[in-house]
Amino acid sequence: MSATSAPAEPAAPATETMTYREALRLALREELQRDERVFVMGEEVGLFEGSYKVTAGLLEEFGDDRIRDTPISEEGFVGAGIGAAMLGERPVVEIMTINFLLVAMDQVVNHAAKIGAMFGGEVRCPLVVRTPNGAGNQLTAQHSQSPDGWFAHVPGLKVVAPATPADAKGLLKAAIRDDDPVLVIENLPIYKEKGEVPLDAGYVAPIGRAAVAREGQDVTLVAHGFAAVRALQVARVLEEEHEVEAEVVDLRSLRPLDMETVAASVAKTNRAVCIEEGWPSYGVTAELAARISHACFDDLDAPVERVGTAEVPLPYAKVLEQAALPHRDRILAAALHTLDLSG
Amino acid sequence: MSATSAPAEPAAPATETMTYREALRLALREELQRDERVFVMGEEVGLFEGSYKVTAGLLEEFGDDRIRDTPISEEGFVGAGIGAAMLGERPVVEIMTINFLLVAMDQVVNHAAKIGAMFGGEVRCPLVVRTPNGAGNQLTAQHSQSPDGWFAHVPGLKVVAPATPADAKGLLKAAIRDDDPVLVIENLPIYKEKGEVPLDAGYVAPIGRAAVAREGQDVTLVAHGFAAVRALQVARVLEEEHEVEAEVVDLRSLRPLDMETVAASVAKTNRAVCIEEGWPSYGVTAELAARISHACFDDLDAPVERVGTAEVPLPYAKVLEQAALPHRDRILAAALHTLDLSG
Amino acid sequence: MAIAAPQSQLLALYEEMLLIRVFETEAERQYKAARIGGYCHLSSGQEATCVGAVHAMQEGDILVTGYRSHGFALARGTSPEAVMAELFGRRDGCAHGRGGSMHLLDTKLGYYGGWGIVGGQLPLATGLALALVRQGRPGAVLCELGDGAVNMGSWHESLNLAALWRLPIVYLIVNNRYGMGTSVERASAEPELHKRASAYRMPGEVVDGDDLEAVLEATERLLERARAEREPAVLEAVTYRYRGHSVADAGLAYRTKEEIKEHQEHDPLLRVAARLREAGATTDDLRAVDERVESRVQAAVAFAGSSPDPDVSELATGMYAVGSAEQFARMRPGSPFGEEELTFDAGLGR
Amino acid sequence: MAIAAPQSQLLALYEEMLLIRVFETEAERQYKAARIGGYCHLSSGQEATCVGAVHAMQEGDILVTGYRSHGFALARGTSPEAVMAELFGRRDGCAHGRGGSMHLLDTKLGYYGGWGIVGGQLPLATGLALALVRQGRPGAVLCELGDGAVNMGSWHESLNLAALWRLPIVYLIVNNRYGMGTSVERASAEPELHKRASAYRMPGEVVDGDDLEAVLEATERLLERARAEREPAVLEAVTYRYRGHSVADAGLAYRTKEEIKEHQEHDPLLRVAARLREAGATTDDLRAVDERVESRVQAAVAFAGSSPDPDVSELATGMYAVGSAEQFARMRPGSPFGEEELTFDAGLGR
Ligand SMILES: Cc1ncc(C[n+]2csc(CCOP(=O)(O)OP(=O)(O)O)c2C)c(N)n1
Ligand SMILES: Cc1ncc(C[n+]2csc(CCOP(=O)(O)OP(=O)(O)O)c2C)c(N)n1
Ligand SMILES: [Mg+2]
Ligand SMILES: [Mg+2]
Repeated sequence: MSATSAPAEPAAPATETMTYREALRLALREELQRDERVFVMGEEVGLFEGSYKVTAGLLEEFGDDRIRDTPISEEGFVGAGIGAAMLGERPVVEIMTINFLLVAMDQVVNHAAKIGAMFGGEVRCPLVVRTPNGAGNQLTAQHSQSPDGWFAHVPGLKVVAPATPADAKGLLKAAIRDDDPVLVIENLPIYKEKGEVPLDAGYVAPIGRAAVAREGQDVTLVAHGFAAVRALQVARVLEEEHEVEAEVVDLRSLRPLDMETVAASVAKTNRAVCIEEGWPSYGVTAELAARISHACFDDLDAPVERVGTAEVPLPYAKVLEQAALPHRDRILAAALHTLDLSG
Repeated sequence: MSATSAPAEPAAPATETMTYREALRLALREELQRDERVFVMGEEVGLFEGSYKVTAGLLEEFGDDRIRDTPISEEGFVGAGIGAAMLGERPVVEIMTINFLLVAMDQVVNHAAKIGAMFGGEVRCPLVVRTPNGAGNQLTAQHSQSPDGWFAHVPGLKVVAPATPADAKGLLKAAIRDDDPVLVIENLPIYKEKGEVPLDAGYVAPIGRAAVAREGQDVTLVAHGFAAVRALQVARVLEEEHEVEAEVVDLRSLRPLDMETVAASVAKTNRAVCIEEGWPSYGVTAELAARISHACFDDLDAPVERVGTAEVPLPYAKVLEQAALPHRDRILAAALHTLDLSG
Repeated sequence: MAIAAPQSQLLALYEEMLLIRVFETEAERQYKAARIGGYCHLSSGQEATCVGAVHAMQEGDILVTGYRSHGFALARGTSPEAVMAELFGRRDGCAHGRGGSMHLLDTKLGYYGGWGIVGGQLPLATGLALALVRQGRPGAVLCELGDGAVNMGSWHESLNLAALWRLPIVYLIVNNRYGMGTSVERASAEPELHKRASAYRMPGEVVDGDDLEAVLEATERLLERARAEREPAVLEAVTYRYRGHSVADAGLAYRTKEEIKEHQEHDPLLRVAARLREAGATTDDLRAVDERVESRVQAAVAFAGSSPDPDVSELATGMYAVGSAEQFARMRPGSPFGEEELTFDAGLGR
Repeated sequence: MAIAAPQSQLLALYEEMLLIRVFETEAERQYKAARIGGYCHLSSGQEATCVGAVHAMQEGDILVTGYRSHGFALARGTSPEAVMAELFGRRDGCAHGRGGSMHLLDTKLGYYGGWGIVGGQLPLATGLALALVRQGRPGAVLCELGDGAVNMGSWHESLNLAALWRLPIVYLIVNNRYGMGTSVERASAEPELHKRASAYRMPGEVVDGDDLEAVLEATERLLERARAEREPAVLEAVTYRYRGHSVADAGLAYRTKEEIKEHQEHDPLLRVAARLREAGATTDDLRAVDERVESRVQAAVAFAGSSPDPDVSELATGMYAVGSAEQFARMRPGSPFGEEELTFDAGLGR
């Protein structure tokens, strides 16, 4: 796979087109090569090459001490990652999907996140947990959640959510190099998305910085992860079919949250629609709408709109699942509504 | 304890003064007497009489089948409650403090909350989980949290949070009689608070209804649980020291959330301060501020303010803990700020 | 020590095993034809365990399983039509199209689901057993789990509670040698899984999961003891998964074709067929079964294909009990865009 | 089979045990004088287990405990000053006043805390052992837990990982007969807790936790095997908690005065004192120890009392690593009221 072999070549191109999945793999390979302390741990990451193939080929290259298959015991091996991190290792723990992080909540929230403050700064926990959220493949209620806001709520954690292959590489590398516990929220539908990725092994994306993924002056669409991809699609439709220039802010990081970029955009467009893959009530878009409404109180020409998954456990039937997801038409309708353009 | 013996007397008074703790105990006694299917389960609820003594005396009265001590296994016995509820029992599971619900998140969120929808309405789960949140007694980082918003975020759950002894009785009884899983969030500092409680065994408080705890026209303070108690104290100070008439909305229920009452109040006062015991970012006040800013877009004279615990794992030292909590002065400052009265 | 079932019963059980095999083969075909989506975990190769264990159940007993549940639902007597319609996500599915392959159920037959979180069904199955006791009902719970689930904390907490409270429940470990790509030896420090029962002073046994009568006998005995003496137990049935972990997995990255072939040589269906022949069944008898099963499965496909999609207006149906709509009625102001009609106007409860 | 420690060492260990007893008595007094707050769990009665187990540790070994940790910190060599100052919530406490009674630590001595969630320390202690192996370090981990923690799922997952990966760790169960008000028999279906190690093919032993030399010998042997052969193990030390679960619990609702008195008759301190006398120690020798300990504890109280409160401007100190303030700098717009100065201006990191 050229992405992973490229760095070896003498005159490697500055960037290369690869999938989000390949970009994550490249980040892991580079960091595993760069730093002996880095190791990967999780269910099926080795012999099976990852349930979503992110770690394909790594066992062969790095061996089973550094690419460590685990039993099905999320609480146990997330905790093992915490302990290893406390002694200076750089564990990268893969949780097959974010739904399975629920059995390890206590280790992530009441252990990893507490270490720095609770012990007065005497110990650190440079742990990375990476896991995909998302729905859309009829995985049903227990396997289709995106509780991203739960983790962003927790002081002591950092939470990033790359929406592009380049950020997948850059943010995962930043997370691995960070001295605090970082949750990297990936996304199932994006794994196959392609994009240009810097091949420079030194490239990292800054934690706490949003990106203006598309410029516009009529309305700001704020989102993270797959919702940011959806927002870009809607922005194109708004331009082509409604002569509306939408600006898209891809948050990239949820804790810290780059409100300066968001507020600057809304101050320009005077309108905002916040989109997330999960349920909006008490979700990520609640925090966004609250902060935008406060920071841009005098700038807003319309209330901040929020779009997310319909507030039901995701049903299996395709027709029901599609109706529930924050799909193009629902985002579009919200945007037109804020712009007073609803038919 | 007169509260629990009173109902036996022929001419029992309509209400009686009792603590929040006693009101919860009265609700449990009445429901245990009313319905054979009701049973209480948790750590130390029996022989030890409850770590916060809510269940004192119940083992003696109802026996160890209905007041069931458990090992320390929250995931196991919360799940056992779910299964029992699926077969029509009415388990009331006590979790010593909400911090320990983290080890049972998967059972509450990915099992109890999913049953109704995931099985197409073929099974129900009339489970009650009751647990206190809160801080202020130097219990430190792992024991001082209020992640109420996490649960309010979950479709399939209902979440209530009584702030008064009367509501403690009324909402716990409503939760036990409800056919869906209900999380009853109590609060450590309130257990000892006294108030008038209806002795009528038929009295229940409606789920999904907020209460206007105090009327006023200058600013609305919105809160739940102990934060509502704090809000009432601040309202008195605002009246006595600043000639400000604050209206206090006690939410009582987080999911469903009674936005009609909140919006009607803010439409009148044109200003709102949302207060919670937990961390505000991605917390309950985020949802409140987002909805108020949207519903009252044309009514608001100032941005909605939010006050909660400082976003750090709670430190042990008294001076640090006090500085972190949403205490009187911080709420007062926020209220005066929205009123442009900050000195 | 397997008790011989009379030939007629054996023939009936054989038909059920064959029904599962043919149903699963058809399910894979329908999945590839995109009429089934999501995760789809097949039981091919595990038929003797499904049928043997479930037939040990009596009226009033309760069944709980993980997500690899087609075989258990069919063995319990849920119609192939209702199961296939659920896989198709149709209104006449046993979960009305809401649950899909992983979340089958049939409460009338005491089947309380079909759960997708590894080990997540153990605590609630234990609670179902507690409810049986509290209600003075004579039944017991049969709770299926996989070999991989034995390493979850929920296993430990559930078995301790069941033993401490003497609950009528039998935990059936379907040891098909792998959890996804991880062999039992790579996952469990004690690979003889049933021995872990001793950590709770609970009896634990192992049985050849491909021997129909052995599974039936052991499960009957343990369920009966659970009912009569409230003695919980662990039964490990050692079998083999022919197909990949799910339809999406080729199933060859972690095992060899030879290994699979070797297991197929003592296929549980062939073993029962041989026993039937010994007992006098003719080729025609068996062919008749083949044909009946074939047509039952085709009827299920036809039924599922003609069952309507769920109505989008019922997106939230069942999420909350009847009467909840009123509790939620005052939540609307400031709602996320379109949330009202998407959630709360859709008939809550049923 | 206890190996006799030379008298001088025994006298030193006796002094440590006495230090713990006197320190705990003083801590309770200070709690009642409201100079200590929060939860405060005392080790009185458990001194032989604390001192015996910790003295089996070598340089490079790692200690992890639950929240009943004063005795372990003192036995490990953390100064009474640093521990008492932590209980007082002062700047010179071993966790700088951030952790309090439950969250003591001393990384220079390999003590990685003091944890408050029952069973929560087991997975991370297991990870510390994994790090020792990855780093090629010769040490082992000693992980303390209570008898009640043995019923948490984290126990099961941690021991399975430790055995599967052959990690150098000894899980020390301090069986003081109760978890709050629940006796071991009411909580564990297998009340002989060490036997649960067999579910992971891990050796498990029980020792009289009130016999200093027996605890020392067993822990030394198991830690050495963990270091040399990477063989993890469970050691159950049976002892008794004299005081309530925490200072807030009278400790009589679930046990009798007589039961407590009976245990106090073979007090671990009296037992060591007797051994010392046999070995020739005089009343004066022992009185000298009493006096030294008394003054050490009083010095600790004086030190703690004079140590300053943490500075409120350092509320968030340590929460995030140095450099994080910059990452959070752009979060301010629309923040909750006062959030900035309360959190992000306070020196992040140190
Ligand atoms: C808590 C949790 N972690 C991970 C998964 C993903 N997962 C689904 S099935 C499976 C393997 C389970 O293997 P086993 O228990 O042996 O059952 P089998 O599939 O062999 O029937 C895994 C890891 C999950 N569903 N739940
Ligand atoms: C997960 C969890 N549940 C409940 C508690 C509350 N709690 C604190 S200590 C304790 C008893 C623990 O007993 P044991 O393990 O025997 O330790 P001991 O206190 O006897 O030293 C309980 C239930 C907790 N801290 N964590
Ligand atoms: Mg398996
Ligand atoms: Mg104990």
